[in-house]
Amino acid sequence: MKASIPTPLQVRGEVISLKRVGDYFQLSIAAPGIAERMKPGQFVALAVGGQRSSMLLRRAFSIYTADPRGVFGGTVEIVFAVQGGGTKWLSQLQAHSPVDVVGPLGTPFPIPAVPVKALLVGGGYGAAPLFSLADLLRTRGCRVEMILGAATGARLFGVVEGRRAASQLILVTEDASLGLSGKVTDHLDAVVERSGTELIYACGPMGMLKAISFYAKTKGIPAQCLVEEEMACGIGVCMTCVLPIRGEDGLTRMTRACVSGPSFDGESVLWDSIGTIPAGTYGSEASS
Amino acid sequence: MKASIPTPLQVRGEVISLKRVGDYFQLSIAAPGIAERMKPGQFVALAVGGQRSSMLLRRAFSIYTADPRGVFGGTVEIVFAVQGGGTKWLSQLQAHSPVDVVGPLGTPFPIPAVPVKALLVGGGYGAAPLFSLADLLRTRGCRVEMILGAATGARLFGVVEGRRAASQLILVTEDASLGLSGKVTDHLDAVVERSGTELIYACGPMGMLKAISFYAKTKGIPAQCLVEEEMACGIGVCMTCVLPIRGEDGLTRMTRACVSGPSFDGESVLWDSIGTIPAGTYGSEASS
Amino acid sequence: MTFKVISKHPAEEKSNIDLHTSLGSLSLPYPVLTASGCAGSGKELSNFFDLSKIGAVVTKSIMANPRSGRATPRMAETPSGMLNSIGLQGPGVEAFMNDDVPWLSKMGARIIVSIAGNSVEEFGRTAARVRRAGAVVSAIEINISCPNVSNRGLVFACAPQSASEVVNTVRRAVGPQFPIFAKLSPDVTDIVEIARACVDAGATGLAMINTLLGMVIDTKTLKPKVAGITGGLSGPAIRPVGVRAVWQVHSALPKVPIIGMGGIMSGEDAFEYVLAGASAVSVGTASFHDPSAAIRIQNELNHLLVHHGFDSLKEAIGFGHRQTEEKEDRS
Amino acid sequence: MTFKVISKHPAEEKSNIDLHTSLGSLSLPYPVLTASGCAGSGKELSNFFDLSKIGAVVTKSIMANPRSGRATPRMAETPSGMLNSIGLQGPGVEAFMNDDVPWLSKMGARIIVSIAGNSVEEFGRTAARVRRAGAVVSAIEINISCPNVSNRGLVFACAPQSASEVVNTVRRAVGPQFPIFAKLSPDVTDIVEIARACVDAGATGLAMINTLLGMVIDTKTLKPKVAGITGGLSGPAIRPVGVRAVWQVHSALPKVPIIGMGGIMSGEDAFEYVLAGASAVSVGTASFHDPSAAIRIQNELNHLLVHHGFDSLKEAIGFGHRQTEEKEDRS
Ligand SMILES: Cc1cc2nc3c(=O)[nH]c(=O)nc-3n(C[C@H](O)[C@H](O)[C@H](O)COP(=O)(O)OP(=O)(O)OC[C@H]3O[C@@H](n4cnc5c(N)ncnc54)[C@H](O)[C@@H]3O)c2cc1C
Ligand SMILES: Cc1cc2nc3c(=O)[nH]c(=O)nc-3n(C[C@H](O)[C@H](O)[C@H](O)COP(=O)(O)OP(=O)(O)OC[C@H]3O[C@@H](n4cnc5c(N)ncnc54)[C@H](O)[C@@H]3O)c2cc1C
Ligand SMILES: Cc1cc2nc3c(=O)[nH]c(=O)nc-3n(C[C@H](O)[C@H](O)[C@H](O)COP(=O)(O)O)c2cc1C
Ligand SMILES: Cc1cc2nc3c(=O)[nH]c(=O)nc-3n(C[C@H](O)[C@H](O)[C@H](O)COP(=O)(O)O)c2cc1C
Ligand code: FES
Ligand code: FES
Repeated sequence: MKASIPTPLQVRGEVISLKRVGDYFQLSIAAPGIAERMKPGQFVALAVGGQRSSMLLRRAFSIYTADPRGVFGGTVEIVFAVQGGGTKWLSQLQAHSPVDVVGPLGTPFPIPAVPVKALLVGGGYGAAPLFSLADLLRTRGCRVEMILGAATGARLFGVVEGRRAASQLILVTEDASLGLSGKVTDHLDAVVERSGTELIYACGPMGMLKAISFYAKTKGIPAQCLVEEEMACGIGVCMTCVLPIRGEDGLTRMTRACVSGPSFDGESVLWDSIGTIPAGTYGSEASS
Repeated sequence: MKASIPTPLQVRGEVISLKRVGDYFQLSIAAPGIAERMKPGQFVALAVGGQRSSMLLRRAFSIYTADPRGVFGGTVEIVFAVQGGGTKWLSQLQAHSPVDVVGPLGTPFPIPAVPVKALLVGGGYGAAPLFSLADLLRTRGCRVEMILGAATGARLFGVVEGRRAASQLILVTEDASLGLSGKVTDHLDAVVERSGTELIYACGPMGMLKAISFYAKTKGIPAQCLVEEEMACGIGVCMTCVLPIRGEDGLTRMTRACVSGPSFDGESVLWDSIGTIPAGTYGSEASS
Repeated sequence: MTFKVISKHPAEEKSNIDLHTSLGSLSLPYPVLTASGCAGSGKELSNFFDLSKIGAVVTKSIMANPRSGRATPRMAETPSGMLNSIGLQGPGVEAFMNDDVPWLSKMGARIIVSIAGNSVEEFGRTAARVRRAGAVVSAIEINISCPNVSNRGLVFACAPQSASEVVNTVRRAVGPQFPIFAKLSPDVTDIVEIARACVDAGATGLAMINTLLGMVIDTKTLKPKVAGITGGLSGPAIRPVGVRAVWQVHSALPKVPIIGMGGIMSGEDAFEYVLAGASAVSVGTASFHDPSAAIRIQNELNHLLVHHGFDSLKEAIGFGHRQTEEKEDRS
Repeated sequence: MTFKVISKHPAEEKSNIDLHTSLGSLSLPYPVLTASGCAGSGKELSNFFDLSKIGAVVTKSIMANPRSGRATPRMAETPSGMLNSIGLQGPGVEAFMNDDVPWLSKMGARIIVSIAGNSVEEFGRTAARVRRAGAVVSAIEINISCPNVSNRGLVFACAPQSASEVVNTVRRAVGPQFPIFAKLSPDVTDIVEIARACVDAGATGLAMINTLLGMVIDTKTLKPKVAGITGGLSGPAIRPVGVRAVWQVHSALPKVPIIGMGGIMSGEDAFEYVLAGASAVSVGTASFHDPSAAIRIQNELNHLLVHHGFDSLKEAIGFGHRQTEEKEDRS
């Protein structure tokens, strides 16, 4: 299932549009070269705050759509929630503002060699990377179902897009304002059982990813989880974005999410040990 | 000649307009309260760079016009040249952008108690504070002449305004593109002699102020010079903006330009000693 | 106290809590102070807010005699910070006590007088003069980041021995009860060692941090930007260094009251210092950007404390330590 | 050379000058290097520019054995800077020399290997292993900002004695000619003293500065933001401290070559370090913001040197000192 990794570019992009979508913002950027080489599951890293910004680090966002033939050249779209200073600045951009973009970054989602029944699970803005994935999977003959969940309807992203991209779309909100009530994981088993799911892709909060991974393991279904680790560089040079991943050789390594991820086979992630160096990790005191 | 000093305010202002004028920008800001209390010779200090700016210090600008009854409430206007990051940021503001303004700051120009023949000399954007001064002097019965000088015509500010505000306006450019050729100081004596000038006000580069002060001294004419010293706070608390000023008691003190100035009697300034602590300065090693 | 969670019901919040703080024998109704050298003598800031509504005004370090300070330029802006090289300009302790202190007192401000000296003896003399004013002065902050003229200009704050001598001399000059705070420099290998020396020598508590020694070269003139060549770096750029210093000293000397400072621009920043172990905080460079910073920050801190469910400021002091098993080392 | 004025005729400028630099026995065609730990093993940056077109790639500090590094979170953004607490994660010197070095060499990059150790002995062993690779490695940078396990975890860089022992041991391991650079920590009272100790112990030159020890407390969780509690502060926030350190050391030891770093984001910043006395500069955190920062900065530096009328980089090294009568002291 390995995909080849495109070489990233650094591009001075330009805002094409910024619009509110529920609780999120959808930002479209002309960034020639990036859309052309992007594969589903990759992200872009945006410089924030303008020229004399005190915010030094780029912000990472999953690529929502990539259109190599946009009116203004290759265009990428992201979806984001305002959290702190960086996303606040992004939410105040105007058409034609310059945005410095590095991408596409990260290892794309692995794509199965044969057609399978795939289930795509998105929590909140975590839905963003799943639509281009759905499209790709369908061109490979896969059957694609999708569950989108969030706390409220306003935080459910991509409902319209989901109907287009998936053969079946299940919506779940904690406040029951849209679709089923509860968390996505409350409804996972029913969907999997009914559909005969063979492969899961998930993107959303850590808690959700962990629950899905554990569930998938009990079912013997592989689950690809796209994680959000804090990233200082996004390109693999700083070692801030690591998490404990068990390799095929059985050895746990502190592995960079920005280059080896951001999506990992759920079973390889030591979910309970994130934020620690698990005993026996390659190079830990215990192991050496 | 002492004027009372208005209490400064801190105001969240809003850009009304920004336009290019020759090599400068003219920025109009709705800043309620500031226009109302401003007196000629005072300045405002603007925060620059937006919310997460790495530029910590305010930038000082002479008040060009102040209109307490603007359409959007009290309005102040400044004129600036782009120098570094702060002025660059200001030059990219758009109508309705917020700007944080502190002002009015500094001691206003002293105004003579009796009507005199006054000559106002401005170099480059240094002309900005002279027009409201001219207006005030005229209401006090003074005769006002004005010399505006700059390297080039594009750097000559306020030509139209000057014709309105002064009974006679002399223009001087180094490249002779507008008015007389040379520096303002080349033509100073002719004007003073012809007009019987009794008082000079000057604002512009240090070299010009120094030359005018020395000239005025030989003529026995008082010259009020508005200086630009680097200011970290603009409100009198940091002690960065000092220059050596000889007091009426004959003692030289390192004096804050932001509160005791920015305009000083040219004769009191130790022009040649700026950037040093002149021997005998109050509190210097030599004096203690 | 149990683990604090972010309150989910801000509507139900009390809007004010007990902000009172005690620094040894010094009791203050509010925890935010001005930083020495960043509030002049207080007068100018009083245009922007009521000085009696913050904890105290810490005045610019005063020496025995009038001082002209350094030549200009005295400042350079740096990324999220600034460099200053003022050189302790001031009118000398006599004029200061006669002119500035009575005015501040009339305004209802609590006054902490910062003193400096070129020699141990000068510190003692200046402290004694300040003390003579009686209760109008609430405390003395000892700026030991001054060069010791009699020891090759080495800064007092840079060695436990010299720091200790200054503090000890001041203690003897002001008597046993009067609150005195030694202000530490971060430019040392082991700040805990200096802190301990100051406390052992009689300091009521510590103020930290002073500026970091820094330098800017003007790439137009190809010369150092400030006339003093090097200068003191302040502002948010240095906040992580200040928080670390307070954390380390509070870890080592949990009973010693600390006035925390360095780059505090917001209530959140002040809260960081409180969590690290500061019983009060000083606001310096922020006042250049926002003249009413001190009172704004105090209000923001109040809200944050409420928001996190603290009943008083005191509960939050050093709370970060209680949340953490200590395993400090570095990369 | 006479006083340089800003050229008024940029059109007449030569566009390239001699950027070659010599650091003792190490000769480099270009003066900009990557900073250790900020370029990984070089591979990732080669997506963005040709590694052979900068002075050298300084690799992440490598230790004798594989290291997992610290738990996450490992970073916090700070005003104009960042805090990191990586804990020297790496594959160990053997794997590093077998996998990463040959690749870099194939790319035509000059390689400076940064080494670290928990003990003096580990430094020696690791240096010897690096040296065995022969000419493929141009120099060794010794990261002495590591805790010394056998001395209460005290950082080697913090005392002249321990710094000197490490440098001396590495010198013996690599032979008398091989270029070795001791990388200094700014977290010391007297950086000149440490610099001198390193040079006396056999360092070819010095690299400075490493990160400042800092800390951020998360005001949401009320706990330290990075798992290591404290971390290293880097980025433009610390540039004035780095420039000051280079200036002081170059003043005291004008013949000792210095690799300057700390907050270099632009050619102007690099120029500042050169004027302060650096013969080469390293670009660290800037690469996180702009992956091609190193080559961009080198080009910008070139233009600035031309603009100011310098005929070569070498002419500009330490030029700021020649412009200034020295009268250093502080406020
Ligand atoms: C691979 C990847 C994909 C992502 N995709 C999206 C997306 O599609 N939509 C979206 O809204 N967000 C996404 N995020 C999270 C996004 O990067 C953060 O919300 C953003 O960095 C917050 O920046 P801020 O300045 O607003 O917040 P601040 O809290 O001020 O940021 C301070 C620092 O912490 C980092 N940080 C804060 N929160 C996060 C986080 N959740 N994950 C990683 N770093 C963080 C920032 O990058 C910055 O360095 C993604 C993160 C990663 C790693
Ligand atoms: C009382 C007073 C009145 C002024 N009036 C005007 C005016 O009407 N129009 C105008 O264009 N300029 C005026 N100036 C100068 C103006 O403040 C500077 O041009 C501006 O601060 C430059 O900021 P920057 O970020 O673009 O430049 P930078 O060089 O990036 O600024 C860096 C730092 O240096 C300070 N600085 C740089 N140049 C000057 C300078 N010439 N004077 C004082 N501080 C400086 C800045 O405030 C800042 O703190 C005045 C200055 C003073 C003190
Ligand atoms: C312009 C200026 C002048 C200062 N003068 C003094 C002083 O006289 N005495 C003193 O102890 N500290 C002085 N300081 C240091 C501050 O009190 C404070 O310790 C430091 O600036 C860090 O806090 P900040 O980042 O909030 O400014 C001065 C700082 C600045 C910026
Ligand atoms: C994420 C990160 C990792 C670092 N790792 C190392 C290291 O392994 N060895 C070392 O000597 N310095 C290391 N440093 C310090 C840098 O090499 C450099 O000295 C410091 O960051 C200052 O430069 P800068 O401001 O350009 O980043 C690291 C810095 C960062 C930010
Ligand atoms: S974010 Fe820097 S290595 Fe992953
Ligand atoms: S600018 Fe701060 S005192 Fe004048």
